[in-house]
Amino acid sequence: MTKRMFVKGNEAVCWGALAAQCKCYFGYPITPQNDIPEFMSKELPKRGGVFVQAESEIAAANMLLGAVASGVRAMTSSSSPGISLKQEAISYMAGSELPGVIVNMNRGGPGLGDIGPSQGDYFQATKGGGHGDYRLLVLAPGTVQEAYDLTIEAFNLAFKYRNPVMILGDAILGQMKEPITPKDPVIDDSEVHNWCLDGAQNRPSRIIKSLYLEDGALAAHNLKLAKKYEQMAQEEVRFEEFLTNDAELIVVAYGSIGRIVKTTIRKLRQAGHKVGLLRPISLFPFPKEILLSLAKAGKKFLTIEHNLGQMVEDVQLAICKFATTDFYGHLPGNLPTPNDFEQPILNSLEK
Amino acid sequence: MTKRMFVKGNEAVCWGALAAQCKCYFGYPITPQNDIPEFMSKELPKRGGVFVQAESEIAAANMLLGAVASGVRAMTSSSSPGISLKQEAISYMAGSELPGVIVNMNRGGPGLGDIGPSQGDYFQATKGGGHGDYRLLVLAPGTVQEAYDLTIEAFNLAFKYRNPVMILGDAILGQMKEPITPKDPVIDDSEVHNWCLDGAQNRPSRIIKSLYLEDGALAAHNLKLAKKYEQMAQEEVRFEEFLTNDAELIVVAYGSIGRIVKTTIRKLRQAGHKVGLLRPISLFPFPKEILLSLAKAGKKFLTIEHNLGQMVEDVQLAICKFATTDFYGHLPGNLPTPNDFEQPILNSLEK
Amino acid sequence: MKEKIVFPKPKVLADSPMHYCPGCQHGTAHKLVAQTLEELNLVEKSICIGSIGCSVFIYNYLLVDTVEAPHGRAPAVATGVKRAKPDKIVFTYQGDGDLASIGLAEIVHCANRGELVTVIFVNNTVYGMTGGQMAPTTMVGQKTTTCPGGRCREREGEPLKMAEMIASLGGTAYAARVAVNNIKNLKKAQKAIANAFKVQVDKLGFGFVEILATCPTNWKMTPLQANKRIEQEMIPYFPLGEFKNCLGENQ
Amino acid sequence: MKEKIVFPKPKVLADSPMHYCPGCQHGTAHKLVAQTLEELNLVEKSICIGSIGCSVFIYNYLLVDTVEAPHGRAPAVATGVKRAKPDKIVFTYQGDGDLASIGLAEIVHCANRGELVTVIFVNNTVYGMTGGQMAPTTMVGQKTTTCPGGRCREREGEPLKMAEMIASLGGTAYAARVAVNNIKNLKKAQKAIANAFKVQVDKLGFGFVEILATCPTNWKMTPLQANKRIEQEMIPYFPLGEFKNCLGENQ
Amino acid sequence: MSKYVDVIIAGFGGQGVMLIGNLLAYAAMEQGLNVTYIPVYGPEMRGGTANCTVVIGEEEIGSPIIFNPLSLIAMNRPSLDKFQPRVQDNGVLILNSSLVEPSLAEKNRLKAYAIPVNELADKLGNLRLANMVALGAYVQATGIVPLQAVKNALPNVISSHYAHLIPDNAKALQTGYDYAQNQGTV
Amino acid sequence: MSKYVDVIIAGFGGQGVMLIGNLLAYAAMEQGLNVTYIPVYGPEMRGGTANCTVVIGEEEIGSPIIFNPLSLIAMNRPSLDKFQPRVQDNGVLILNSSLVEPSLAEKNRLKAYAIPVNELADKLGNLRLANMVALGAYVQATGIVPLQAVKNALPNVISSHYAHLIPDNAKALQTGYDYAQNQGTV
Amino acid sequence: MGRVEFLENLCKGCLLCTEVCPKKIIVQADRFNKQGYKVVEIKPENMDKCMGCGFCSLICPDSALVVYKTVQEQACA
Amino acid sequence: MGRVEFLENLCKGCLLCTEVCPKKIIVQADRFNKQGYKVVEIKPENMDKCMGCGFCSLICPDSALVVYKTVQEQACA
Ligand SMILES: Cc1ncc(C[n+]2csc(CCOP(=O)(O)OP(=O)(O)O)c2C)c(N)n1
Ligand SMILES: Cc1ncc(C[n+]2csc(CCOP(=O)(O)OP(=O)(O)O)c2C)c(N)n1
Ligand code: SF4
Ligand code: SF4
Ligand code: SF4
Ligand code: SF4
Ligand code: SF4
Ligand code: SF4
Ligand SMILES: [Mg+2]
Ligand SMILES: [Mg+2]
Repeated sequence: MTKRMFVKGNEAVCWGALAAQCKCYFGYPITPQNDIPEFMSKELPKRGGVFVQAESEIAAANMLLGAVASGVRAMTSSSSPGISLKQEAISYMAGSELPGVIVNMNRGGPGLGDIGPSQGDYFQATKGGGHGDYRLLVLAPGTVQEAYDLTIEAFNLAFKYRNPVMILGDAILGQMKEPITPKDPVIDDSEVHNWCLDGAQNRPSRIIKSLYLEDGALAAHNLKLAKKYEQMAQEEVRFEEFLTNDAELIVVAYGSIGRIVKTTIRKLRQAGHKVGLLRPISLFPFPKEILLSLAKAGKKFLTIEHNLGQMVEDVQLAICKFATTDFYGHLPGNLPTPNDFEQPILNSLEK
Repeated sequence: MTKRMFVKGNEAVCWGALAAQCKCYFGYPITPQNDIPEFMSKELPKRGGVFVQAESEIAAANMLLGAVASGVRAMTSSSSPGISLKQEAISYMAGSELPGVIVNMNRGGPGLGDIGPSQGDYFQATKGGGHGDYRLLVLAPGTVQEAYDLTIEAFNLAFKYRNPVMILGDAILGQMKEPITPKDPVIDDSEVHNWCLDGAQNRPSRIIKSLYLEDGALAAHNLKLAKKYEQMAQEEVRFEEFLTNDAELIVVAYGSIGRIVKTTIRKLRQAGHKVGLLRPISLFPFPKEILLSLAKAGKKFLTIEHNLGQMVEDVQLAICKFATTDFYGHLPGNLPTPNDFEQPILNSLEK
Repeated sequence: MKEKIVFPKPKVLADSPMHYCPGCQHGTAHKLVAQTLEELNLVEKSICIGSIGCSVFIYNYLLVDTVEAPHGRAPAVATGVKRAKPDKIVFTYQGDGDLASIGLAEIVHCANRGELVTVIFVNNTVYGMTGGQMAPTTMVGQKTTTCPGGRCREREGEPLKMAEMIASLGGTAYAARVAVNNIKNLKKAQKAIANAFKVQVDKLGFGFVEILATCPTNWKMTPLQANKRIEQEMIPYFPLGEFKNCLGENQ
Repeated sequence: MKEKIVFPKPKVLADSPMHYCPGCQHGTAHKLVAQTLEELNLVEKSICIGSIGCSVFIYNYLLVDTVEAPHGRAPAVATGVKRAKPDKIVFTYQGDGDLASIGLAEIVHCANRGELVTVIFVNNTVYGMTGGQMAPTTMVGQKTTTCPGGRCREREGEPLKMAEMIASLGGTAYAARVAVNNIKNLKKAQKAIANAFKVQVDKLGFGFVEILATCPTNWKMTPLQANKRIEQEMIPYFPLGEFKNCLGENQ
Repeated sequence: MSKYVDVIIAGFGGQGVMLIGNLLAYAAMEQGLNVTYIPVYGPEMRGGTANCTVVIGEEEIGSPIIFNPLSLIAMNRPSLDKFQPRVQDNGVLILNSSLVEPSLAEKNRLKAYAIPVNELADKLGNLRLANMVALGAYVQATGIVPLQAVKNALPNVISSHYAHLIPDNAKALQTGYDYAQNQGTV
Repeated sequence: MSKYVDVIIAGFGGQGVMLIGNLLAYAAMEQGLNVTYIPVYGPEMRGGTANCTVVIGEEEIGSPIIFNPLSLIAMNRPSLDKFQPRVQDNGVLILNSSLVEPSLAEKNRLKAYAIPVNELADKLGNLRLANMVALGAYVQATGIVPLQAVKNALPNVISSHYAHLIPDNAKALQTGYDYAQNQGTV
Repeated sequence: MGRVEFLENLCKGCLLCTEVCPKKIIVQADRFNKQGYKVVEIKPENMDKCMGCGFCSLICPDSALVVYKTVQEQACA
Repeated sequence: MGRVEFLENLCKGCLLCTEVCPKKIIVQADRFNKQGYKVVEIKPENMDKCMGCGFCSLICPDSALVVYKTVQEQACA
């Protein structure tokens, strides 16, 4: 067995990126993800890679756009206010079909908010904080190992779909340490030379763009993108089920909150309460079908988020005709512990 | 009767702003809303107001933040990519409870997209393209008169709630001309001196901020904001109903598409089809209750948007248990005409 | 007796007509860049970063690999490309709204870092594409659609002199301002553009050329009047010349 | 015989302890600004634009009306406030990451437009608040958490000299660089800050003071070592002095 | 049935189609009618063709964009090719016969007027008045507003800079009106 | 039941609570256990108190943040005040009796150890080893991992710069361990 | 000695070439090209005044003219 | 003649004042204040060396000292 490493979630993202053969990192400091640029500034150059501290989050996102346009695996990271600044570039990457990887270690908002954990950026990540009809593939790790694994996945998926992928963590995931088992993934980039920019040698020049002015061109382009999102929905749904089989109540929670709720559920199980957890891992595509089948099986639902109610809409949409989900929002600014969720779960169970 | 004026939607927004006593405009050129900064550069200074062409959309949004912090009515406008750039500042304004008015004349996306109409920014406008839990009050005019009226409203609501308000139009609304009847609204700004920054004379100094680090402070702040959104949901829902009473099928469509669908509906009515329109005017707060009551009355639903499906989620959430809405998405990049919607409506009717 | 073509059209320049207005010197600038790429034999290693402005369709005319940068961000995109592919020749092509207004932080930092990229900056004192609004380079007194009374020094400040500002930065290896309004200036422009690429080839630092250019449409002038304005109004305020040249040191 | 207080603490400065690290010269800068506001009798007309950095809590110490600007955007916010309320005295207080990195476009354009605002720029060559990352003003060779081997001229360029850049712009009426490391410099700093406000009061243009300041924590030095570094390393690269002063012309 | 008409006005960039669209709409507004005007920019950025749509009616107007209009003013051949097939049966067509062969008009299906607007404008001494000639003809053909209303509206759409040309424009409107009245449909 | 413990370690900023949290977690990991470590920054930005939570168990660990921990290492009075009431009944408390009055321990409810960690560290010649003394005592009190495992983990959490201090740290761990063993609970 | 070939479909009639020609032989024609621009020409009688300096070609933004210059063939190649 | 009053709770022990004092009478004390900083002091026997120049007060980032200077009262006010 490979030796386990004991690392922060932020560092796990970096190790995952290195394993996925990320060659360039562009970033700008912001708490609680500074370990990422700091790690990359030390480790990437050693491995022949490139670290650039950009002048801003906007510049970082656009450096990312440039690097991936040349076919190289690259990444940027930030936290909430910085991610807001990247929205234009993210929309451009989606429109230009560029495989950038973007990490958001969500902090409290709106505005400057605080530097603690929050899930207030769910909508921004999944519904497109930028303009136009596009979707990011959004992965929400709940453990440090998952932060590592999903970062590797993120790169592979970005290149598979030529679409930006977001890792959505939070201040808890970024700052906590857990052991991880490193991997040595096989990276297949054989397709890249078919589209990347590397000088028009012995071939016509290539254009990477998102402008479509000719009659019907933007419509066709939007349809093409929609097909990709459809394919993602078919192939990339990820979630964790925990004690759902005999559960009366399914708690739906993602990321750090998902894992914290797990502890609550274990405790409530010991007290004989039939409660289970559905933890979406891919937030887009959202695990609709499993939720639907749980709804059809007559379960009750409670969505728990570290915000005032965002994913709950996706849960409700998934189970629509068959069930209604309760909602419990842990407020940004307050650190969540398993105790916080006991009563809300019991309340929903009793209804 | 006041003399009618024949103006573009973009100009109507400006006239509305002037009527609402907007004193400052900050903007950056982008098609299809350039008439707004051009008009303001000519007309505001004449009236003792201020026009600044900012160095960027980001700067414009932050100038707006500054101007409204001093208690003055002010506005910025842009179109999709530029609105993406304003997201951080918008989140700050929401977090700092500042009454900025932001106009988005939606164009095709993602990325550079095109300069034609689109409703691709619905999610961004209504679910928060910026970070954190916040909401804009979003008003979607369907006519040039409404562009005028709702801009006046926008200023009043922004100051009523101390919350940013967005006017969400599109390239059609911005470019089309219609007659408008000007108004002379009464502006009540008597509350402003209680919170605005104007120099700490004979009072303690004031702070306008969105940072809340003390234990529980950000949570309390988020709750306070949530209560405001709740109040908006109670008091500010706006919509238009058209021939819904005896309709079998309710088409839900907003803005330009809403009015274009109206023509289709008139035509289908002539052919005896029982179809009506529910046009949300406030997109946030969303007219859930009227939709729910129509659903309870057993109507069928078809949501039509000029995008790949965004508002349809809010419609579905509103009618959940009682009905399912069909969706027809007119693709961004294609200009919509009433003909485009005939078949989709007939299809839904027949189901 | 034989005939040869004088200044043959570069092959990397497409044969199709360009969408620019009559007398618009974006066309001239394109041609000069094309000539340089061919002369220095860089065509097949070049990656162009297009920007948002009237030249947004540059990829239809200049047949090198091109990526479209968001408005103002071309220097950041160029940084990404060059760092990822250090053996390629990377250049941006930007207008004055793009480079000197929304993209000011990006251009200054790109130059200051000494990125090994070349920037072609077309200064036509106006936002061409969006219909003639004021630019940071609009001359004092010049009327545009957003300074209908003429740019006012008190309210809007003076036009930014980008070539000088860029020349003052440590990472810059070459910075010049040129015009393409007459044959003498055209020849100097050609040389300046070549130098701005050479500093990249020789890895000396950041290369920058500001090209004073006409926008007859938004200046509301005939192409000939516009061309005269370059000489009479622009050059006196925006002096031509090399403001920094590190090639000498190493040649 | 009577006693009087020498350099009494300005009343506009709160009595509560500040959150800054020992020897951090943000405190000194706050005090100088406070003194100036009182001397020029501006306290009750002032609106401060706070920025994001260690000084984010300035409103707890400097008891004037204050609005918090997003990171880097204080000059834009200041523009909004001043244009809306031209009779108020508006100033920003910004760090070097804030002003010279993410906010570069905003500061340059604000100065270039000649906005009647004053900017207090605290240059401590590092991102203090976020834990000591490289800033645009980090010295070549200086180690930070994102240039662990020391800032490298080739890869990261040279430190930006903001006072000089700002002085070169048409709208700037006053630009100076000062230090607060010894009594002589402190007195000059006091005067410079006053001048930067006076050009606003007299409506001459944009006022700018760059204050070289210590960040002992992230420099990993004692306050005394840090204070020495100002003299030994920083001032030689960042020369002190007035780079532009239009007060003379009008006085 | 209540008054209603919609029209697509299309031509080359410089032919002034936007101006007459505006003028017609303005005149209709002053008659107390509801009206919308929308310019339609094609993908072409500069030069190329231009068109606008005007909708006039007694009732509230839904769509300002019309796929199958009731009438068309085609100032050049590409405009005719593109829009004529979309005009509704029995619709009105004003054709610029100076540039387009009148035989191309679908005269069996449409009330088609062939108006040599360039020549008529040239005779008035200003080729740029061709658009007004066309609009005059259109007003005659549809009767949607009185010609005088259109003339009265001129000062509201012509910039003050060109105010001295208002009488000429009025004359051109009249010329088109008279020509259509005299010649009738093709 | 399977092995499980969680602990909040809290103290002043400079007392090295993060380091021993890390060390404990690392040692547990090397024993093949699951483990999480999370630093908790309060609203204070600089100075003030610091704490971290370590969770160790044979089974997969859910929450890394614990409201009612099974054990507490309280290095100063504010930490005791804040966290002692939250420790579960029969939980373990390691109290820094150099700074906190041992009588403040809820000894009826908790297995409380009063360890004068400052004095003990001082005797070892380095006040900064107080944290290690506390951890040694904790390891003795809970037996969650062998003391040797903790000593073995030292090189992984102490930066190479301070490698020469590893033996001292090991000695401090032992000192705390022995002290707890000898004195038992209060 | 020189000669100029006009690529009329590319010409936009900007007249910049007319100004730089040292011989002033390029003039506006009466023709419009299919894009609607009034093109330029050299009257046949003036063509032999052309020196083949290429100035017109250099300044033309639209590469609408090709200048040929007669070159002395070298005796031995 | 001068005299200095230390606001110990504000002092962070940075020692900047010790350096600028022309008399070098300010020294680190053995005490910690309640924030945990080792404060500075002027030993009582040295206080009368103070000239009341205020340099220490000028440089102190935390306004932790107040300098009093003895002033001659004017004959007629
Ligand atoms: C974020 C963003 N803001 C604004 C625009 C609109 N826009 C397109 S081009 C342009 C300015 C063009 O001016 P310039 O850079 O000077 O180029 P020119 O057209 O004059 O060559 C603007 C503001 C945009 N596309 N994206
Ligand atoms: C958009 C955005 N990006 C990044 C940050 C994180 N951040 C906070 S302060 C700061 C830099 C502080 O450095 P500086 O401006 O030099 O101030 P100092 O703390 O050194 O006084 C950064 C990057 C933020 N709050 N917002
Ligand atoms: S608008 Fe100006 S810059 Fe744009 S193509 Fe026309 S002349 Fe050139
Ligand atoms: S980190 Fe640096 S700048 Fe921030 S308070 Fe401490 S010393 Fe001052
Ligand atoms: S310069 Fe070129 S485009 Fe202009 S008139 Fe001459 S040939 Fe035509
Ligand atoms: S080549 Fe020279 S001489 Fe000949 S037409 Fe052109 S400019 Fe005139
Ligand atoms: S006032 Fe002057 S002499 Fe007295 S302690 Fe302070 S610095 Fe020393
Ligand atoms: S300068 Fe101020 S804070 Fe520093 S040691 Fe002296 S009195 Fe204390
Ligand atoms: Mg320009
Ligand atoms: Mg700093």
